Amino acid sequence: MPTIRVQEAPFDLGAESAALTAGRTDIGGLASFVGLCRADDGLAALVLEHYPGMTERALKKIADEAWARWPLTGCTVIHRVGRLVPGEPIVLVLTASAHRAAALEACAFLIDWLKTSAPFWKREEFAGGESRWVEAKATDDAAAARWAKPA
Amino acid sequence: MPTIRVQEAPFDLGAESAALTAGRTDIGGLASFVGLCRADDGLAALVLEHYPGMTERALKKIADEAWARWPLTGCTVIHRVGRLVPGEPIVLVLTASAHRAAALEACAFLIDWLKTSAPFWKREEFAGGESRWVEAKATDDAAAARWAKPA
Amino acid sequence: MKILYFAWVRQKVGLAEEDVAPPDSVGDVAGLVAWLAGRSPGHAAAFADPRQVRAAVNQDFATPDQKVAAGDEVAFFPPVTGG
Amino acid sequence: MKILYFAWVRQKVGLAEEDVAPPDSVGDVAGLVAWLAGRSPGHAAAFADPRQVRAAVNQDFATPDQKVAAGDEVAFFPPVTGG
Repeated sequence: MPTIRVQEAPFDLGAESAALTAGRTDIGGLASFVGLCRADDGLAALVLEHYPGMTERALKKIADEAWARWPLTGCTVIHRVGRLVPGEPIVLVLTASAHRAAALEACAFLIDWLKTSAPFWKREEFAGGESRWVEAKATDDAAAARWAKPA
Repeated sequence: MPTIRVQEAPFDLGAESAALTAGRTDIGGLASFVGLCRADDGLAALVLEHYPGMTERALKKIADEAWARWPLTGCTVIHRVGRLVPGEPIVLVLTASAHRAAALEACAFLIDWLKTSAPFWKREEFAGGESRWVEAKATDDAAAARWAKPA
Repeated sequence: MKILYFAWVRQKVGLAEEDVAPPDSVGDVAGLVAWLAGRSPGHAAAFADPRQVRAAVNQDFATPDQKVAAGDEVAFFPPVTGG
Repeated sequence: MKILYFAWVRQKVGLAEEDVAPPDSVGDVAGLVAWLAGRSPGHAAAFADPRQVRAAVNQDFATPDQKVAAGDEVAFFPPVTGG
């Protein structure tokens, strides 16, 4: 069953990976993706807002879908909220499976889908004090859409 | 420039990730794949053999190709050799980029290509004392071939 | 009916949440948006272009024709930008 | 010429490496395979089906028509199974 967390605290990729694989001998591949805050255009911080309750439900729904589509033995999704400075990790997706293709595909699916379907909003704060809400990207919709199942 | 290592010792995903991202604020995505030894069919151990010199060259060539094809800011490939028991990690691929698609694609490319183009040979040892060389898989060739550039 | 606002929708409305009792004629998300837009200049600014605003009813994404009723939790926010 | 063997090719030949001096008539990988196969029953067994054996010349993968010469390092092994 997937593990979902929304938290202000940082996460530890090594510890989360170890938790998924500890004591197991049926995992052939462990894929991960960590999204980090970049210092583009003088960015001083990202402030992430979420919808408590709905956000966790949405993450669980997406993770449950990955769990149903690929033969996973483990899946962890952690998304941070609050104020993050450049260099800090924002999101972790971790997938384990007997075979590498399932782990890699489920990991890519989850991060693409998170971008378009999980209720988080990013506000950028700049060194000059200016601030603006990040706009949703059409390229993210396209990345998520490629995972849509054929009708 | 990619980091390549062939070693008997285990590797530490958390430490290798930290090494790629430490002090940087230009990385938006960090993708990783860890291949582990599974206990299929009563497997007691995998013994990995390599071709010292050529193996490192082959890994470097594959990593350099990924470096040229995707805008990576970091790339680490570590492949273990020697005797590994089920549950132990065998191979690590780690890719960092400003954008997630480049990191995810380069990571998948590297592990697919390693399977078919890096001089490693796996021998399986079973609980009963029996032992056999793993045969190359057509599915691995197909996975690597999908990365071939159009002519 | 409990209404929640997030991100710039919250900032324009000037409230994170409010309890409202729309008239019986408000039966779906689109009707609720039109009614809420009349409550204050901030509400009007937030809903000035309804295509820029997404909705959820009882914590599930909702389309403009989704029914709403007393007791529902309805949220309005911009397109999501997580990940 | 230095010859290296890996995995089951090594086990069948019974050697990890050997120095050889093939006659001038041996000019490419295919010719070298045919000549090595005559050196012992182990060599013959290793090269019984040359399609199962891959080669590298001076640490680059090589095809059967790749030229070989004195001083080269030539390796024979099964299809790789890393990763």
